[in-house]
Amino acid sequence: MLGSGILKGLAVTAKNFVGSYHDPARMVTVQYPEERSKLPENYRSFPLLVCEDAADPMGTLRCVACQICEKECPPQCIYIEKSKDKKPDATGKPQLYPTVFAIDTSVCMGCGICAEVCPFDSIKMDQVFEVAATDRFTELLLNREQLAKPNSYYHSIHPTEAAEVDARLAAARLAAEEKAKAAAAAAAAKAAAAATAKPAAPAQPPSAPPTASASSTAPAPGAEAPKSYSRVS
Amino acid sequence: MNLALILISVLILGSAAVALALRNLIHSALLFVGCWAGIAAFYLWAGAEFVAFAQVLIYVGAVSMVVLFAVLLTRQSDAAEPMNPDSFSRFMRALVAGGGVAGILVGAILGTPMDVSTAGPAPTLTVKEIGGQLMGPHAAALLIVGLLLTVALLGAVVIAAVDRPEKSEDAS
Amino acid sequence: MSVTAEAGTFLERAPLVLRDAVVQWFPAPLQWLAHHLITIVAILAVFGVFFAFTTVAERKLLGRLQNRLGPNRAGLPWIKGSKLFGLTQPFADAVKALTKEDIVPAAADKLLHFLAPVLVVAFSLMTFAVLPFGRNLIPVELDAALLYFFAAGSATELAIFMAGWASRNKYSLLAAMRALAQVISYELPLMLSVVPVVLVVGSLSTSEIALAQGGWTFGFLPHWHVFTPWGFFGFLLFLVAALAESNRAPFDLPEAESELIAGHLTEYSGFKYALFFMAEYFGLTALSGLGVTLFLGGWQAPFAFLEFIPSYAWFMLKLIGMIGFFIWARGTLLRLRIDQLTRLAWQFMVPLALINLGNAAFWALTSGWSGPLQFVRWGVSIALVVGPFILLGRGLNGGRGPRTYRYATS
Amino acid sequence: MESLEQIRDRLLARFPGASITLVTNPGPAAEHSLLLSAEHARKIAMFLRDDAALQLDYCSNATGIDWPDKEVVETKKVAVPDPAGGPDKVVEEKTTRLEPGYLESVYHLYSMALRHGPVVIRMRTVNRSNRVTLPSLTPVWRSCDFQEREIYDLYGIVFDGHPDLRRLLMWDEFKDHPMRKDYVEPDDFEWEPTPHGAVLDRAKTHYPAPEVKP
Amino acid sequence: MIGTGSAPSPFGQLSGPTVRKVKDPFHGDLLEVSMGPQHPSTHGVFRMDVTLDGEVIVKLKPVFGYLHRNHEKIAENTSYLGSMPYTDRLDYLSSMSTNWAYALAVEKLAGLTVPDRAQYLRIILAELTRLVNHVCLVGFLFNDLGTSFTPLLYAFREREKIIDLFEALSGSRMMCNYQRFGGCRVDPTPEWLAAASRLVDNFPSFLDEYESMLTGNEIMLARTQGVGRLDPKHAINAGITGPVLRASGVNYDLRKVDGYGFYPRFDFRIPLGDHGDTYDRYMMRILEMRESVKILQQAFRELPAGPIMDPKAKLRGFRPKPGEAYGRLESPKGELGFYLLSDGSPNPYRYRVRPPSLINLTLLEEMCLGHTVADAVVILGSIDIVLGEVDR
Repeated sequence: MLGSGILKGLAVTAKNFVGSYHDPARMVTVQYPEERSKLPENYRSFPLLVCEDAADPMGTLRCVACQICEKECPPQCIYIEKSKDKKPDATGKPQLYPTVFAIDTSVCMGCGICAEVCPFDSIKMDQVFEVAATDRFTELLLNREQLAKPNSYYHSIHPTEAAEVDARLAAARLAAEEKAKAAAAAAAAKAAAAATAKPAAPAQPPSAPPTASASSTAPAPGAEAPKSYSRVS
Repeated sequence: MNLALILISVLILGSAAVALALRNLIHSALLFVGCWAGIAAFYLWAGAEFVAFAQVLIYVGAVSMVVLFAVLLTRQSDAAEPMNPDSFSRFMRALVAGGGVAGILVGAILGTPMDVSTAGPAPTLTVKEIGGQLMGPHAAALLIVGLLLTVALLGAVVIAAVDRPEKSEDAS
Repeated sequence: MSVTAEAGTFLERAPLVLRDAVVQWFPAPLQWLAHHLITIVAILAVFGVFFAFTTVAERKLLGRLQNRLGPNRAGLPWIKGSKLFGLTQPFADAVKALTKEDIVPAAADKLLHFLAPVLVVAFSLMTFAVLPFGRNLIPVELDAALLYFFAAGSATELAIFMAGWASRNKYSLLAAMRALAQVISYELPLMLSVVPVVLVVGSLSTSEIALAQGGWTFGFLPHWHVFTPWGFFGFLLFLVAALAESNRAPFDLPEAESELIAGHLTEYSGFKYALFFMAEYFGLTALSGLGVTLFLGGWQAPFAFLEFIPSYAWFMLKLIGMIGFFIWARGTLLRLRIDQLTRLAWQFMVPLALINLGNAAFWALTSGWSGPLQFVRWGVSIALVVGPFILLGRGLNGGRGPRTYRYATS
Repeated sequence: MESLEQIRDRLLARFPGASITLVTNPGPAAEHSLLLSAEHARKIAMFLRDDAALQLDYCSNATGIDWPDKEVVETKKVAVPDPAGGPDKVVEEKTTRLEPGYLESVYHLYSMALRHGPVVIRMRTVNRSNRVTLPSLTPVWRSCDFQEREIYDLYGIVFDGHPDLRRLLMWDEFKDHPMRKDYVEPDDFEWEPTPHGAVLDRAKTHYPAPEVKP
Repeated sequence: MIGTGSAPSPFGQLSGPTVRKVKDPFHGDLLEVSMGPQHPSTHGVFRMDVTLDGEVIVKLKPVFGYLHRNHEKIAENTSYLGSMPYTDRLDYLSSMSTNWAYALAVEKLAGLTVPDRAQYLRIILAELTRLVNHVCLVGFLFNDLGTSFTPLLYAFREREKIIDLFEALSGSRMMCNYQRFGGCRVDPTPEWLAAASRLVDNFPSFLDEYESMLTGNEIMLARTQGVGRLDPKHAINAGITGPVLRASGVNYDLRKVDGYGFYPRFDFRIPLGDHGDTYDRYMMRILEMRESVKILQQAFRELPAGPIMDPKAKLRGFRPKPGEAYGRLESPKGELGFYLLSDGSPNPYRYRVRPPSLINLTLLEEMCLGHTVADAVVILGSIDIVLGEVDR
């Protein structure tokens, strides 16, 4: 009968009109500034540099300026300048650190590839999205200080991932210490053997710098297994 | 002759005269519409509400549309310069024709006995009585006019309907 | 002159008593002028505010239809952060419209470009003169009130044409032609759907039509025309024609945003655009008012025991109900193409309106029947309505319907 | 579907004048292709479409590829007779040979009727100048219309017989063909804050860059 | 209800595609109108130069290139992995299936294998993308037909739920960058799988409500049936693929023809239309959504455990052996293909995208001839183009 389709249409809109008052599925508006919907844990917006403790961010930066993320970034928006001297990193091994680490957030598209390929878990994806700025050139070019965020903040936004990264780093540190102890014990044994072999020659104990093989933190690029995949299944 | 009548007649005649003088067709068409509205005001002044509203409905509502569409759809050549009478004889013939029509009209107006004296207020007819009159004694006139308009309508449709090949549109 | 105040509850007589009190202040010769001026001011004030809140109601109702909240942020300017559920939104829109720059295209026909919005609002407002808002609250008591209403209504076409032509813009011209084709096509069904009411009541005066719908059978069945078969069907035809006449919902072709940007309003901005917008709503309110008067019993109360509520309140309630339906239709229905729209008018609405006229004539002639004949009367009347509707509907539908689909075998 | 060799033999039998060679694809996908000479290309395409056994009625993809001139360095071991009569020394001789480049258009043909897989045909131009032409296959498969216009726009191969050969993506007044390997970008860049790389240096030559506080 | 579109009307001839050649004085000259690129209903920056005779379209020339970023030149200067986030920007309404198409082509080029769980995840995400895409299309189609956003907002309400799932899994709503060569990047949590299957289970009830509101609507029937008719033979020759082709009755769906991924393990049906007009194209999307729901339900039931990434696959320094490959899959818009040619270096030598949206527009002019401006908008809407993919 002519008009029956139109009446069914009116009935559906009426159902939605009535539904919008009592049925939450039919009222989807979130009043943004006052109410905020919860961001999922995997959400990513712009990168952040993880530093161990908030007090001295530049001192405890995990990044070792290996420039892998700079090469892999599709729009090439990361700019790193290496330091001349070295300082011990989380596992005690002397490493370089970046004097300049700039990300141009007007070019960065938040794809997360830098976080994925970083072997040192030093660059992760942040969840901040209110990043409007007034000046296009300076304020969108974030430098090292603006990017650095403490590990605690990282735990607050990506809890499971942060916990898993910390576990891996702790394991790496333990392995490093044991190897260092084993190396020290071996060196001591060798020294003792040398001492007994020629007691007269003054056994000049090697300055026992932590041997280079202490930690395999800088594996040859590309050879290591992609560890960021076996996330919590 | 009270003030309102003078005002209304000035409106009607003024807008008609200006309409003829203007070169922009659309402006003159709209001025004609003003003239018809003036005539409706005249009926209102005379107390004939029904005729006044009918006048507005038919002339200002519909006939003005027909005039404007005619102006729009016919091709206006932009260079519509005024037609200067090229030969003297043509001017004379135009003068004679115009004078003849004017003479007949004036003769007819003067010939009819018009009782100018203000004999009592005009009888105010209610719409029901007008209806009764139309359906009663003047029924024949009404039907003839109705027939005439229908014929005119059908004629217009036939002219406007451009013959196009009847294509069977499979509606399924 | 309208009737002076007489019996009825205090609320009922309040507006008339007030008006007569004010008129007394003026010297005798000026009294009739004061009388009409007050009426005009009253209409402008009431329906000005009514227009403002119709725009908000439309946006909020559409919002709710679409599972979202309508505007709810506009509060009072001086109180920081006050949110009055968006009630002051229309005044914010008005200020915005006033302060927006009014751009007139260089090639436009300045005079017509300015005159169009003025005329369209003037003619829409003139139609309010004959609507009976209350028991004797009618601005002008005219004998040929309905004819006046349609005369003023049809003059708005002129203004639409002027707007389209004066903007000197390809889109505007195309849209002006469409708008005129639509308004002219629906002038006829609108009037034909009104004629049965005039035939049954026997008068063109709107106040008499409203009076004729008084009284209740068995105390609760009001004598509104909409409860008679020809009246109900006439009301449906009137609704569809009113939708088309005011360029709304399924017939909003002139401003079809998906094809011709804003139709004949493309070249208007600022206050002139707001005027067109206001005129559209005035036209809509006037047509709804007429529909309420003709079919929904004007200011008559639905039940005898509800008589104590003043008559103008009933008129307003029914008016809001009809406008609510218009907004509901706008939120649901798709738009028609221009040729389908004119075909609907000429091949479907006009013949059905004529048949409905015959049906009303049959109804008026057989008003004397009583007892079993009453059922025969209703039966024939309903058959006269439903039969042609189905036949013409099937013809218009061209055998179209939802299809069933096959699935690939391999 | 027959193997590519059978198709080639049938084509050679049917079009004796045409030169059709098989181009092998070394990768694991093993999608080998037929290289057609330009003169007979359209007739062969028409045959591929209308042949009962093949019915390749659907040309899925038309791609342009640019092969620039290649410096081919050949090392040949040449025995040089030792003037002192000793055993002749073997010395490598590097001869650099300039292999002329060409532009290539590749078509992937499928059959919707018989639902069988890609037959890949390729056509190569004579050289890489701006007025190189190839026969257009749009009259055979209408799906090549926009894709050939894009190849003309980005590579510069002029397809003769194409109904409406205009630039598809770049604006009409654009002079160069951007997808060629030797395309040089116009350096009318507004200053971009990208902190490193050639873009920044080239931009700096144009505009004095506002100073960036590190 | 409203008419067959062929009866005479006061404003010029509005019958089917019989275009008047003769120049008779009664009709004025033709009107050149350029619709777009800033036009509210052209789905992005797409321009159509339309020549009108009164209301009827006599000539229609599409113009492209307003959103051209030369995606293929960028891909030639970036590593294989670097191009993956850019493939999200091609058809930004269905990024997951575009990612899969690119990964499929690279796996074919380098001969990689994909573990079972990743194959199932890919099918789940591709079918969820098909739901998102078709719901968007149907919403926009009704917007072109003139409803004031109501069906569009109902459609977007459902789309939001699915897109929130993508955000919870891949990190971004539309730019997912989720697939890798040899598997997927993130393994979904059990809660995610539960939420997804719950959503898929009550999707059909949304479709029923949507269809009851609109499929039988008389104005919808009048505006779309018999409008923009597409002949099957012309469609095949013009390379038109996807729902537009199946609406004309050609049974060609890559999920059945190529049988890529684990699609042969699922039983689902391919709907076919008979008239090839706008109404059939609309119904194709609705019926395909119902089939996708069936596939999703089966996939959620049979999702195996196990690794989501081929252990041998290398993330950086990926250098496929020289050679070429053409991988294609059934994206919601049609056949989306990637033609890759490798010369052994980490960057592809030639990277070509076969855009279904662009090639589906080949016959836009033939479909619009003889119809009115309002119909042209609806026909364009029913073809479902996304300018990111058209202009690349």
